[in-house]
Amino acid sequence: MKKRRGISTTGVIIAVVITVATAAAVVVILRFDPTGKGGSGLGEQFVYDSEQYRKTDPNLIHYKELKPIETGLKVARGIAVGPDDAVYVAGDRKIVAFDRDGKSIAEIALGDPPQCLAVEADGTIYTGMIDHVEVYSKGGRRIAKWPSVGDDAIITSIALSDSDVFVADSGNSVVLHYDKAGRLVNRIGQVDKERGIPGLLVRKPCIDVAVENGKVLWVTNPGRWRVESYSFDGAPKRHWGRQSQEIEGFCGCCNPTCIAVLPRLRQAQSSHGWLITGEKGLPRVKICDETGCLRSVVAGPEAFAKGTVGLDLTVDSRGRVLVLDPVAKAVRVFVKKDD
Amino acid sequence: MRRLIQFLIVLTVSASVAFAAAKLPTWYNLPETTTPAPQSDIFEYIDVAVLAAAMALAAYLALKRRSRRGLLALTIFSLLYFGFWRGGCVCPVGSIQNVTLGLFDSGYVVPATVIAFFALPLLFTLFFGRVFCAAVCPLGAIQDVVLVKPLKVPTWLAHALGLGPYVYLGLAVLMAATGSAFIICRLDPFVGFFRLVPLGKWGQAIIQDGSWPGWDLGGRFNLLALGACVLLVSAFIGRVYCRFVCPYGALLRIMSRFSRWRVSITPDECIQCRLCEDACPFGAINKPTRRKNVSRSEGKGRLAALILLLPVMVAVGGWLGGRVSPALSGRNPTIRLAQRIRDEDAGKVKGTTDAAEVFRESRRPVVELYEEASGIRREFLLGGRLLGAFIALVVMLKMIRFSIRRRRDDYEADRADCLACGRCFAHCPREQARLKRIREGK
Amino acid sequence: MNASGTDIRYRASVACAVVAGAFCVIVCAGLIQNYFHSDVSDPLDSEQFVALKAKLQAYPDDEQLKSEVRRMDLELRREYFRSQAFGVRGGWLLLGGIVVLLVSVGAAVGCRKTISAPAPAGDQELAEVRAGTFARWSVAAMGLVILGGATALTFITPTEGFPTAIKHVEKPPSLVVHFPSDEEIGRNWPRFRGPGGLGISAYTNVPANWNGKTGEGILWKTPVPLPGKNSPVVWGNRIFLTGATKDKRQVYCFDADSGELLWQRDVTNVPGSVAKPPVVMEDTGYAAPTVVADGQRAYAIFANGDLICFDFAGERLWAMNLGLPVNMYGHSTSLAMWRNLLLVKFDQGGEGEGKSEIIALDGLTGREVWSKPRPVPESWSSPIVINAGGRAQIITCGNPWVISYNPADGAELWRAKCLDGDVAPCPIFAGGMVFAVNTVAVLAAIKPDGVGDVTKTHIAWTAIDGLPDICSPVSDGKLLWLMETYGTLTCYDAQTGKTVWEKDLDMEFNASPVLVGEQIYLTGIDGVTIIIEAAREYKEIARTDLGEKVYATPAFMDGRIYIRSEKNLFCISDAKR
Amino acid sequence: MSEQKEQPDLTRRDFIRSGVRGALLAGVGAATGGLLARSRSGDTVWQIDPEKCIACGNCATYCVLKPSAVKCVHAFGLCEYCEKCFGYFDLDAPDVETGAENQLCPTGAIKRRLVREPQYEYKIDEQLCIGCGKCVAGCGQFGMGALFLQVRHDLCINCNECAIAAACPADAFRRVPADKPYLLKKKQ
Repeated sequence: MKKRRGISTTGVIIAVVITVATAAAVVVILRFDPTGKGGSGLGEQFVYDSEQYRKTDPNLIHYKELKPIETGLKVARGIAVGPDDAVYVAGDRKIVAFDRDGKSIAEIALGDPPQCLAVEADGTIYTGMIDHVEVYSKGGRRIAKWPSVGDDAIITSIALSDSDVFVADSGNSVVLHYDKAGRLVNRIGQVDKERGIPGLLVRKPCIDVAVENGKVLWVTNPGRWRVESYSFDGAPKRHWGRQSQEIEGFCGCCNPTCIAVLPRLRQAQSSHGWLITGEKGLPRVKICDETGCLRSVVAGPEAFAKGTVGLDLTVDSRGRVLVLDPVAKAVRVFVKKDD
Repeated sequence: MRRLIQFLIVLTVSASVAFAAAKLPTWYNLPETTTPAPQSDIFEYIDVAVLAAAMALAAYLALKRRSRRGLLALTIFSLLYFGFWRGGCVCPVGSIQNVTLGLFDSGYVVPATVIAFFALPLLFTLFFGRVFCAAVCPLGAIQDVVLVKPLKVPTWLAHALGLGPYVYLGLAVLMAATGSAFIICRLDPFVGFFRLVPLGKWGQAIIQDGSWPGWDLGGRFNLLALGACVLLVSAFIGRVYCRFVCPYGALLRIMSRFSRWRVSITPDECIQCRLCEDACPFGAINKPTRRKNVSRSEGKGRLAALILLLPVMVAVGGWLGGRVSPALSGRNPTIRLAQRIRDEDAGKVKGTTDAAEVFRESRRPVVELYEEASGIRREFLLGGRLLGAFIALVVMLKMIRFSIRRRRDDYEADRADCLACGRCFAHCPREQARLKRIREGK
Repeated sequence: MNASGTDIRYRASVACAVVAGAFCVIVCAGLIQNYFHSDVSDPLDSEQFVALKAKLQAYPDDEQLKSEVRRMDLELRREYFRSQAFGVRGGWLLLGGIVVLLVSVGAAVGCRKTISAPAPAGDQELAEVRAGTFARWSVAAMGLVILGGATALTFITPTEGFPTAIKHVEKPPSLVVHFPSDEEIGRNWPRFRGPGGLGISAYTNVPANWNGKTGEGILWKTPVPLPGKNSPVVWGNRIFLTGATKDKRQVYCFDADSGELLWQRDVTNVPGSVAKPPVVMEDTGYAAPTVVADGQRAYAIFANGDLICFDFAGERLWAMNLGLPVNMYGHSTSLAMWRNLLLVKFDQGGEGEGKSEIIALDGLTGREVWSKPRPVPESWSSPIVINAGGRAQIITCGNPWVISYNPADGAELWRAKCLDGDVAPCPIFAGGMVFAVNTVAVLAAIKPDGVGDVTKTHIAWTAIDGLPDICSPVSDGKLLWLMETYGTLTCYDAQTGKTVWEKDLDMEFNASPVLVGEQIYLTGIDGVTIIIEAAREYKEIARTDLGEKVYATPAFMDGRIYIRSEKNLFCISDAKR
Repeated sequence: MSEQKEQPDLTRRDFIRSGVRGALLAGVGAATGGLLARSRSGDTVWQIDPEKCIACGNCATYCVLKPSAVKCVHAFGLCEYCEKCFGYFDLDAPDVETGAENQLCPTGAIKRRLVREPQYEYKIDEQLCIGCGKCVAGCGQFGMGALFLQVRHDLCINCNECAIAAACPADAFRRVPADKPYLLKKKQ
């Protein structure tokens, strides 16, 4: 009680300690960020940064985008061009068709969710379900349902020639060659050391097939970052492509995921064997010539939503590149800038 | 925005598609992902049993045995067991939030052990006073063992700061009831310490597979810093967290006020020797009242005025609480997200946040988010009004209490404030006499 | 009291506490220094290292640079682990120090602890009063602080609300296969000629007198936008009709109580729909086939092969084109349903061309469930679905076969060769017997329990009097009536095939007769309806005139008759408006 | 101030007190009883839903423990054993070999081992992993998503409210039954 009058040193020290500690506690509490507003506070080294690859040199982009066609689908899987440049899109449990101006012209109800489709010149539609192919008349009536390819099958693409149907089975890493009646003729792309076929390698179901000039079959080999061509009897012809995040290569662990053959447009331009390829990871669509040399970028990663997986693309007779964007659920239309 | 989202999987291809994995050589055994099991929930039931036993023991030691030494030993045991072994979770203090959320959200299931942790100390307090605070609560224990030189906090200041627990309790209940946050857990100052020495981790590793996980220490710097500050203060101001912050303490105070039995300073009768006057480091000893010539009419007028003022202040508090509710609702993640989205869309803020980007990627309609947010805002409006009214009520009741002069003839431990720590026993000459009798009796 | 002993202990404790305290301070300082030195947990966040890596990007093949990066990486990591180990060791030392400090301070305080003598009590009463006042004021002040803080908070945080909009509720698709019960079907008029396609009304309380000109007995009258020969179909309070011209096809839904046109939908955007109009006769038109409804959806087919499905709300569910029918009058076979299956009898082409077929589609999705080719050329007769011989059967008429199918899988059950010509009247089923008829052929009574070709075994009798070419027969199981287009009504004994009576009504008929209890309603093209007794003798009960041309068979519901005239849809009811 | 006057006063107070005590007892009993009736004894623990996780890095720094109880785990069944693993190699790695200049993980916590050309096994050294999620982002963006973050329950002390959950921008944390404490990615 005596101490009350004089101020002892201990008292002062204790008062200071208490004040400092209280102030420090308040500061610490204010520095708390329980809601994570301030981010993780980790250094740059801990941040995965792929932004630099998500920008494309504008000089490489020779295409411009027109108004997209909204498909109205919840899940958009495959795209194909039919007679009169009509655009067919498979998704949900139906196929929707649009005329060349993007006007809806037809809707066909399907029993199963389709994965891909191809349309013949007479309007007959071949659509791949997970494990089997169904054929629909132009009017939308089912003409045929081919037997299941097998339990492991994941059909991801169909391509047609005059008398053949090529079905890409990503589940078994093989392209199945059928005739128009649904009889299996051949299996293309299986490992064959003698013929120098390394085999198709896929890590996600994304093998795509395309037919060039009714004679050559093009197949993506995403696990090896390349595209391969085969004659219809299964003999390997050519291949090109390499892994690279740069625009010249195929990015990620498994690309390209889709291809289409660029039709020969003008006499002057030799676009024989030119392919349009689409990738995931860094979603981008580009055109390479017969040697695999980049000729043009149709759309760079900035044109698509981040994480876009499952693009499909096709080209119509006017050379418009039609890209099915599964995130926007729309057909993105790209035309050459000078057109 | 320093760090944008780099990474969003759009499941378009893989959805509903079975896909075979890599074809590996046959000799290769696919490694299993190791998945160490969590602590068995048997431990939780053991914890409940230990809690009950510890409180029973504390009640015995404080009320019957009157042993400060025993209580201290129990305090250290509780600190080791509930603090360092269990990591300070779940404690009764935090369980307030679980129980609140359980009462307001029928979809939230409160585990039985948490309910037991919430209810047992309350029930014990209702019968034996705050024996839980005395020697069982690990938060109290850690402050108790570092209490070196208790200073007297002036009573008026202690009373003013005593509002803290009620405000904190109200806020915590509001946040928990609206499902916004468990703020008590977020601001718990001692978890850092409890987790610094990972007794539980060691024990678990040894029990489960006989391994020794190493001498590593855990705990975050900021948590440790907060804990260190609080401990430093509580070296001089006894149990600063318990008295001026702890929301569970507010509940226990209410219970303790009506407890069946309680700690008494003297074992038999008070001889008014005044030796215990300064014995309590927590300022919980009340002196006897002496009323002789104070005019009661003055006090009566004030009391009447305060009682009349009570409903007015409660209404004002409620109104103000409603006004504050939008600010409080900012702690709710949904509200925060909705505000962010709204401001981004209105161009009020630049860039985006991870949460906003995730929301946009989810393609959930914004209107739905806004509606949900508006709903939560309405809950907060109601909750804020109740909170404001509650705080006003507490303030007014406290003021009314100080205007009523109670008659007290002896030195007594305050019913609400007494933590049953038993420090005052030794100060009482009657107790000394009792001890002597016991010694001699033996 | 051992003062000196206590003193020594006290001093020792204090010394110990001071040493422990100093130790703690030093360790603490070291730890803090270490913490800020190692900075969070990022060993590679060294500027030098980052620069080195960036340089390597520029010269990816520089081996020396690579080894430099590796060396530095190793060094940084070693430093990081060293610092971590330091932190752990320091932590333990600090903990030990704190424990020693606490114990020694506790001991020191314990030594000095004396029960101090209480200070002299001053004016206790005054102190008490003052303490109460102080406490009151401090609590009040704290309350004010809270109040002020809260008020300040209201000013600094925005209270802006959230924009609102009307919530769009998407209805979940129903995946359960649902089809109406026989009882539900019986209460409605779901297809051409009512439940089962037999031309028998379930209700007998229908009006017998009306006048289209004066409006007497007419509850409402609503114009139908496009022409069509199809008959009204009624389910609950909805009436379905179709109308079509050469290049336009529509489906209508009317409200049965008010006659209001609830919705009308253009049939466009059908995949493969042929722009070229089909060849039709004026008798038939472009919308001859009658709609079928199943309580949730209505299905319509048109002369060009467009087949479409709407739900009752008018939402289009699916559509397809079956191909332009090769059919000289125009396609006019009405649709039928069995459970959830929509049955399309699609007879076309000439004899032996093999173009005809019968198709069953899943009503919900339009997916084909089965289809069977039919060995008949084009025909117009609509199929019926019956339960006979312990099984469900689809009965179809063609030239020359009457064929029965299993509706579940399309398997043929039996066939009988008895018809000829352009078959238009529908078959009926009465008294356990299937009756098929066509002009130029016969009226045949066929027992429906056979298998395979039953021509020789199951035809009970045939007759040739008064054979119709458009109107379908009607029978109560005992008697059977045939209505010939030019008004000759023939009554047969259904069991024996004997002609009971014959009556020339001197009117033209396209609509088929309908049996309503003990009476038969006969509606002629000129709009006159004759009501006769369904008895072994001809007896006319009433004759009433709509005043407009009628080609379609009326629909009979509870207390009401719905008649489609050339331009309008009438609801006839005794109940006055 | 006689004894007689005191006596009834005290008993009245005691009476009120025991009344209130009874009321409080009933209140606590009702609340806990109601909750107990609903509570199922099944224990729950915190876990990250890998489908929601965006690998933002908060797990590394918001855990009350240091190092964090969240670590990267590897679902080997999903892994394609790529030679160029995007969880192992830096995006702009100059080469496809194990040199420090190529590695993505800032703490060097991923170990690479040849299985058979061109297949490589990648294993997480959990002693080194701090749960920053950098490899998770790489594998998710370009690979199979076989690397993902999980709460390791030998480390986690199962806070009442997980501090990381409160700070998770993707709302990826949730309580799961303790007998199924992991949400591992599986072959779909």
